[in-house]
Amino acid sequence: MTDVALWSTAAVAGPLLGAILTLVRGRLFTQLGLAVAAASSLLAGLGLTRIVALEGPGRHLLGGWGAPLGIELLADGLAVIMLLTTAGVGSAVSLYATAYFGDVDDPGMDVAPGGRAARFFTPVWLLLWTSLNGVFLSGDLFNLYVNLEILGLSAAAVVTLAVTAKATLAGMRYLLVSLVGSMLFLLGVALLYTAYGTLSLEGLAAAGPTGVVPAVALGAMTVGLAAKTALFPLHAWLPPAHSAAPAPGSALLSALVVKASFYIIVRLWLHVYGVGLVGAGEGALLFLGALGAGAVVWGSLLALRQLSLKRLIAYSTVAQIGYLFIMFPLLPEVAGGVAQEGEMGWRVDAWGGGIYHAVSHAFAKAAMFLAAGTMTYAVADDSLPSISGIAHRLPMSFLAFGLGGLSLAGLPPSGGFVAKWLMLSAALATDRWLWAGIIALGGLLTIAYVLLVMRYALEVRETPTAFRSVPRRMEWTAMALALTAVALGFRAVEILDLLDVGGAAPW
Amino acid sequence: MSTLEFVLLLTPGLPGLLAVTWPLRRLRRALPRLAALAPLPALALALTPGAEGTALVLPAVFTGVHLALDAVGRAFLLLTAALWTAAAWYAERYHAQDARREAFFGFFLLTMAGNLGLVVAADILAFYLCFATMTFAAYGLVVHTRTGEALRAGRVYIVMAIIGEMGLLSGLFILGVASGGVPLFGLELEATWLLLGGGTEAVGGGMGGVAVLLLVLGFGVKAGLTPLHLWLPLAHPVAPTAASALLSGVMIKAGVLGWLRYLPTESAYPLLGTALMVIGVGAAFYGVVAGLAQGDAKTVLAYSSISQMGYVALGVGAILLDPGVAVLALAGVVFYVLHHGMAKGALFLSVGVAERLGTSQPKWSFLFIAALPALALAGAPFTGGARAKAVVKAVIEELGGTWYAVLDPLLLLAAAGTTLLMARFLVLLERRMGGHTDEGGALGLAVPWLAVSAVGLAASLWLPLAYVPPEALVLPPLRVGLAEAAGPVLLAGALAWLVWSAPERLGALTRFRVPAGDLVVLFEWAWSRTRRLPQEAFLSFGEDMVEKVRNVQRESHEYAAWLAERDLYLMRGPLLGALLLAFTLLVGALLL
Amino acid sequence: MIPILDWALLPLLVVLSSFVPGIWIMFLREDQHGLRTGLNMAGAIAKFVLVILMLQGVAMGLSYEWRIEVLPGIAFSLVGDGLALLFVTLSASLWLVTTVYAVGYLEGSPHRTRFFSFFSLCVTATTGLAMAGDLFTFVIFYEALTWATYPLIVHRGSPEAIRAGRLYLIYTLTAGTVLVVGAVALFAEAGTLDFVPGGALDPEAVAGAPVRYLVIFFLLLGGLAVKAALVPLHGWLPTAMVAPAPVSALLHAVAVVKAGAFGVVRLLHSIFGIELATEMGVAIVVAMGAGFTIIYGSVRALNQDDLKRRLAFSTVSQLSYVALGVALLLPASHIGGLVHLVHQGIMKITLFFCAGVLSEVLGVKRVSDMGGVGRRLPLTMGAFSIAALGMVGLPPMAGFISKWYLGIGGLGSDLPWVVPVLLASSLLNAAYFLPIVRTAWFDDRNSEWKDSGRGAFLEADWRLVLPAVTTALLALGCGLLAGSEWSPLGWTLLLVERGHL
Amino acid sequence: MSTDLIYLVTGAGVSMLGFRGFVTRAHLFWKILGINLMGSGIFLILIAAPPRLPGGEADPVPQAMVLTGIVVALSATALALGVALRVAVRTGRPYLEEEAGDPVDHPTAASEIRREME
Repeated sequence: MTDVALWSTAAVAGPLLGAILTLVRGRLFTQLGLAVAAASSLLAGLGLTRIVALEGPGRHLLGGWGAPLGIELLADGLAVIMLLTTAGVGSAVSLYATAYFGDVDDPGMDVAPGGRAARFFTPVWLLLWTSLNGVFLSGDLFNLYVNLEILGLSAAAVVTLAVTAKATLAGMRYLLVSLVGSMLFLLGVALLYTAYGTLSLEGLAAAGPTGVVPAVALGAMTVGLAAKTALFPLHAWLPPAHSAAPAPGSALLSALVVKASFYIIVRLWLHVYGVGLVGAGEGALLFLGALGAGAVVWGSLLALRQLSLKRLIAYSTVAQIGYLFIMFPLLPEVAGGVAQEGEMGWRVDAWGGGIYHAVSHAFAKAAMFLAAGTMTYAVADDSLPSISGIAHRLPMSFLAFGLGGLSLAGLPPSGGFVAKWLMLSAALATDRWLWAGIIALGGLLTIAYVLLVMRYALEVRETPTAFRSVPRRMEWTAMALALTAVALGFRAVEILDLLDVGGAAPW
Repeated sequence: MSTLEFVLLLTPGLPGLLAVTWPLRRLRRALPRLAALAPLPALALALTPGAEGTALVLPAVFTGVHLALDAVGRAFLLLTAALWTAAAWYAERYHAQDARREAFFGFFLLTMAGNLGLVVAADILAFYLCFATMTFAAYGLVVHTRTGEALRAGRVYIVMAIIGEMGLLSGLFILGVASGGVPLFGLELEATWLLLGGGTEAVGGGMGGVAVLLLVLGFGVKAGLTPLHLWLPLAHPVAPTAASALLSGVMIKAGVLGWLRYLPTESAYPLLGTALMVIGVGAAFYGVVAGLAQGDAKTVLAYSSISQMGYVALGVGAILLDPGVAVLALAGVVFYVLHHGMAKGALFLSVGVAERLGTSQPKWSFLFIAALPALALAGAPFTGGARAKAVVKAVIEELGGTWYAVLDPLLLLAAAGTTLLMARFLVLLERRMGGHTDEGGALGLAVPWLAVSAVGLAASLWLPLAYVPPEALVLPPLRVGLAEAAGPVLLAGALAWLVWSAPERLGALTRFRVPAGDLVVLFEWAWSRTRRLPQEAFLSFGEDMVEKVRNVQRESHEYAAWLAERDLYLMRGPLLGALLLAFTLLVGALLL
Repeated sequence: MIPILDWALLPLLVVLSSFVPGIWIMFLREDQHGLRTGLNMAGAIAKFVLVILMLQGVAMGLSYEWRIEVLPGIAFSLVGDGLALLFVTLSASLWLVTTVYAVGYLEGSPHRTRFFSFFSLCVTATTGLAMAGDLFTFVIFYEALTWATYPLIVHRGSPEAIRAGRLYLIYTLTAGTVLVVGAVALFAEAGTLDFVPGGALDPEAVAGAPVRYLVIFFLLLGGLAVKAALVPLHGWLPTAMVAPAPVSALLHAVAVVKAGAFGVVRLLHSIFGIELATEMGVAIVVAMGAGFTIIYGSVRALNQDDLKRRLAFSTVSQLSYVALGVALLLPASHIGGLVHLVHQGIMKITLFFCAGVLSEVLGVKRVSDMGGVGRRLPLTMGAFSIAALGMVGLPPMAGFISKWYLGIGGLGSDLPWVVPVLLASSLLNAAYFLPIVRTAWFDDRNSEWKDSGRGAFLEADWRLVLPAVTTALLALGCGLLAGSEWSPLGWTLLLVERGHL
Repeated sequence: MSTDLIYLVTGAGVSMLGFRGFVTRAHLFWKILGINLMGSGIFLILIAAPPRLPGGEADPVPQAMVLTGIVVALSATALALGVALRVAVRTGRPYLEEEAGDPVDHPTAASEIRREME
């Protein structure tokens, strides 16, 4: 068994094993399951990173079965970065969850209102983790579909863990959108297979898809995935779903789940289709960018209007997803025209910036959701006025939220800043001043809603709200995530180098 | 460092050092007694034969301070140190019962440091430094009594002082640019003036003219040059007597020293020179007229100072007009300054003595002694005044032609005016006398007053020694002035008799009053009307941006409200479905 | 020299010397006063010592640089060169003093842990910004400074403070965004962000795309002008004075506005280069903006009765001396501008210290209530007077030195309006500072004092009075001993001599 | 060829039918059913459309995929029905709220903010 095989298998099997372990009742197994999943993911991520960095992209055929029937796992720079991000965020959220859900051994848990969430969060989450790793490592479209579907189901399950009517409705809506998205994706897969007879990403890329059928296929897949990513204006399901889920769930959904479908879009557009098709149709790139810009403005303005902390953060996710899509129009080398054939490649700063944003947003948003969860846990209320003055009681959570917001708004020093810098650089180097303006404006809007929360948190009210003491672990994990988001701002070269492995150029 | 150099350093150093010990309570209590010792190094330096040429450079201090003593400086130092010593002594007695004496002596010493420092400062920035120190520290002396009048005088004083400083500074900027920013003194200064293209060009012909104008005005404020004299008649009377004596006796002379030291002596500025001379003559008369219309002894003295500084301006104007007369005019101005400084100092001090004169003390002998410096000022024969005026006359003669023809009779008339003014002073002084029960008060003040009076009176003897004029100067012998000097006094007597003898016709003249500070009253009125104007014109430029930002914020919330409604529609199945379908086709189409 | 210690790390250590205490303090409990103060002081002293070490090294001709690559072609670099040290020395020494003051000022008030933590971070950002070796690093610290100061401004938590804080953020963050866009555009266009003495840009490249560079220049300038409080972007500054006195002191003298002004210096001097900027015609725009600001700030200060507000407008005015100085072509004006960067800091911090003492000890906050305070607080008002006279530009105070060089530079640069502007400003400065001095010393007491009593051996808590006195003496010393090698002027002259300017 | 076409057209038709059901029907059961129909339609396309292997044999890959897809669809449907039931239990009606009646406005910060700004 090669190293690639070992680590890529571990990345998928580890969380799955963990999920199975947690089905056994008891705190021991819950924690054991989480530990197995976290350890295997982290190790797999690191191991694969090492291999990718040293030897280039790695492949593994599961069980030795080749295409077209076998399951092909593929690890390149982009994949391992997403894998590592998932491992990092996932581990922190897992730690947080063990504190957040309290003692699962408590016999009263099953009948308590939050008991079901506490009981089932871990297995659902680990299943989610399995599918996330599966998505990132999948080398063929059908595997992607299967993993995507598992992802969608478990993510919807996470939302419905909360027992309120609101949460159930939100979960239902999310599930439906997710399923329709999957169907659209599947339609695209079917169309592609009819056209090329292969589902392997590399195989398709080598075939260089052009023509009507692949175009419609890509359209269907993209729109389906965009609905799952909650790209404006298909985002309406996200704010209720993400805010209704229990805090660790919200963090996972906002930080990772939406990134998985985004990851597939990136794969398809940049790697599978590549310049051959996409480069020719800059209109499509512009269209995605326009939706992204719309998301930035729409999401941010709505975030400003929220009176509920978690809804605010959820709308912020809508806005930040917009940023991810602004990456697309910045990709071509030359503005306003099609480049010469042959020398065409994607602007490395554009797509590097996009991915960097995805990564730092994952850490930052997870930190914010966890910190927000801590605050609402302490005051048992989710409304902004109820957290007034919380900065003085939970300084570390407040700080974690602030640092997360810092990165989100693209203020230095933070990963968000580097991402924004890269994207701005791509925009300005090709004279796309309009996009630069939107990127800058989005940052300001982000600041505005982060500040809204800060203001409430700092405000000193005469009548203090009831306050429940908070386990330290919840504060620390959020802080760790926030600090990671900030630390990403100091050393981007390695990550960009890694991203370059199997890079932006078509395979 | 030689002894002389050390003494040179101590000249401004000792009073300065004493002044900055002010925060230490114990030393502060001793300051009044120590004050009279502070000018002693300066006095010693001025009296040491052959002290000229002593020089010291302190590169680390300020912009690199150069201290040096030259002939003119020595003459000024003599006057300055002597008057400060006497005034310090006088003030210690005068303020013996004063609750604010510690504050007074703090400012006193700081002013002293500045004044002595500027005399020995060799470069223009060091001069400016000391000049400013003196000016601003003297504010404390002017407002010492804290009465409303004193504060008003202080305000006028400081406003004028700052305007003067600004003029001076801009003049210095011009010099600084020409010299490359280095401190200027001696030959370099002269070279800079040449560089500025003075030559024979008129004002506006080159920066040189502007610089000269600015320096003339800048120092002119301090020197009480009409019409920049506004502060003088207000500040001199309200200050405590010792301070008045210093203000009139030496501090206004600092402006004159500035003129002498830093105006060009080798390039002619005829227009400016002429203007300065005309202003000087005008001031000589104006001071008399406005002074006669005053009701307070000290104010009369202040106007007298304005009038006397007119003569000095005349001399300085002559230098600018024609560098050929520079040497003679320099001597004339120096003599005039020394003589006037001592005499005016004595007169001011006598006011303080008069106020504290006990009921049983000899009034008339006091008045007699007080009248002597007044006579000297009027230029009575055998006094320093006569001799100083003789030199001024020599300067005019040297200029010759029309100047002589016009100025000679005018100066005679002005001298008569001065005599009248002094008479007026003595009358007012007499009114102030007596009524004080504490017999010792005046006695304590008498010694320094008498000393200054004596030195002032003897000026005709020591003047030639204080400033060794170059060979070019032939000092008129004492007796030559006799006839000419007697003339004005007689003329004044005649005028006075005329007024007194016909009260029904000319009596109105004696009741004519000019408010102290004359034009200031106008400016104060104008200021009270306009002070808010610039504010309104300027009001909050860019500060309403704050409000605009708020508005944008408010509006964005309204947009958001609109959006929020639309956001809910996006959840609806049909719309979602339509979007999904439309986007799929659109993306597909766009890709082709 | 110690072999283990890499001297190139010195700039990093200077930054860390306040960063580490700042972070550490954040995690202290509110009642750990001793440790908190100890950490603060240790950091302040360590920074001071390190800066002095570096100062000596640079004086000997060394230069320090520490860099890591963040993005391809873009590094995070800290440089200890002459220009940086001018600013870093200022902030390090004033931080030391301000820390003492802040400890005294905030005694017994809540949330001190948060306060001192961000206090340290604020200085960290300032020193980092001062030593930034390129625009990227500068931008990072520039924005970090915004965040580090925000909690300080809203420290009191009153609605007024929160409003001021929000306004501050709206202004500075918008500016920051503009600056970032400008920086990215510069990188995209020129391919370099390094600060190079005399200008990093290639004049030919600029001539090739003049409009583009013009846009870049104004983007960068716009980003910097807000913090530098150039009219009409100064609106936040007078509002931000609701912050506690030590914060105002730091804000006005060391950190925020200084950062903006220093940025303008870097922009004109280390990015475009003054010759190029003059050629492009942008330097004159900066100079005119600065000139207008100088007058405007002074005029607005005239009618402010609130002491701190008056001081705030004074800052608006005074700070533009720096921008004016560096925008002119002559070395003399550069000397004036740079030296004013230091001088203004020292003088203004003194004024704010004193304003703090007045409000803390006597409860006096308005100029019209200041009658006779000089007799109750002679040392404080003495310090105030020295600083105020210095602001007016009277010799031998530090302010005169700046004005002297600025005036010469202005006159020599064929911009004769500079001198009237300076003079008018001096006049106006006198008009709003001297009445304060007068009323404090010469008027009778005219308001109720909530006198909190004398300190153990000074007129008030020594931690409040001594810092003010110290900085006042510094302000005096910087002018009186300007000719010395170690004065700000001496240092600036050294920079000129070395061709750094 | 014609069989394929029939499959293709039928598949597309069934898909569209399902999509229409999903979009227009408010009842959750219909929506879930619609999605199921969509899936079935796509499976039909997948079975029918792919290129033939050399020798005219049917490609086994689509069949494998369809089998897997059915499994996935089954579990998805199961979960969806479970959640739908829960919705019906919790809200009393098997609809999503926005389609059940007037949209519910969520509390917003607007009023709060406006109050503060004045």
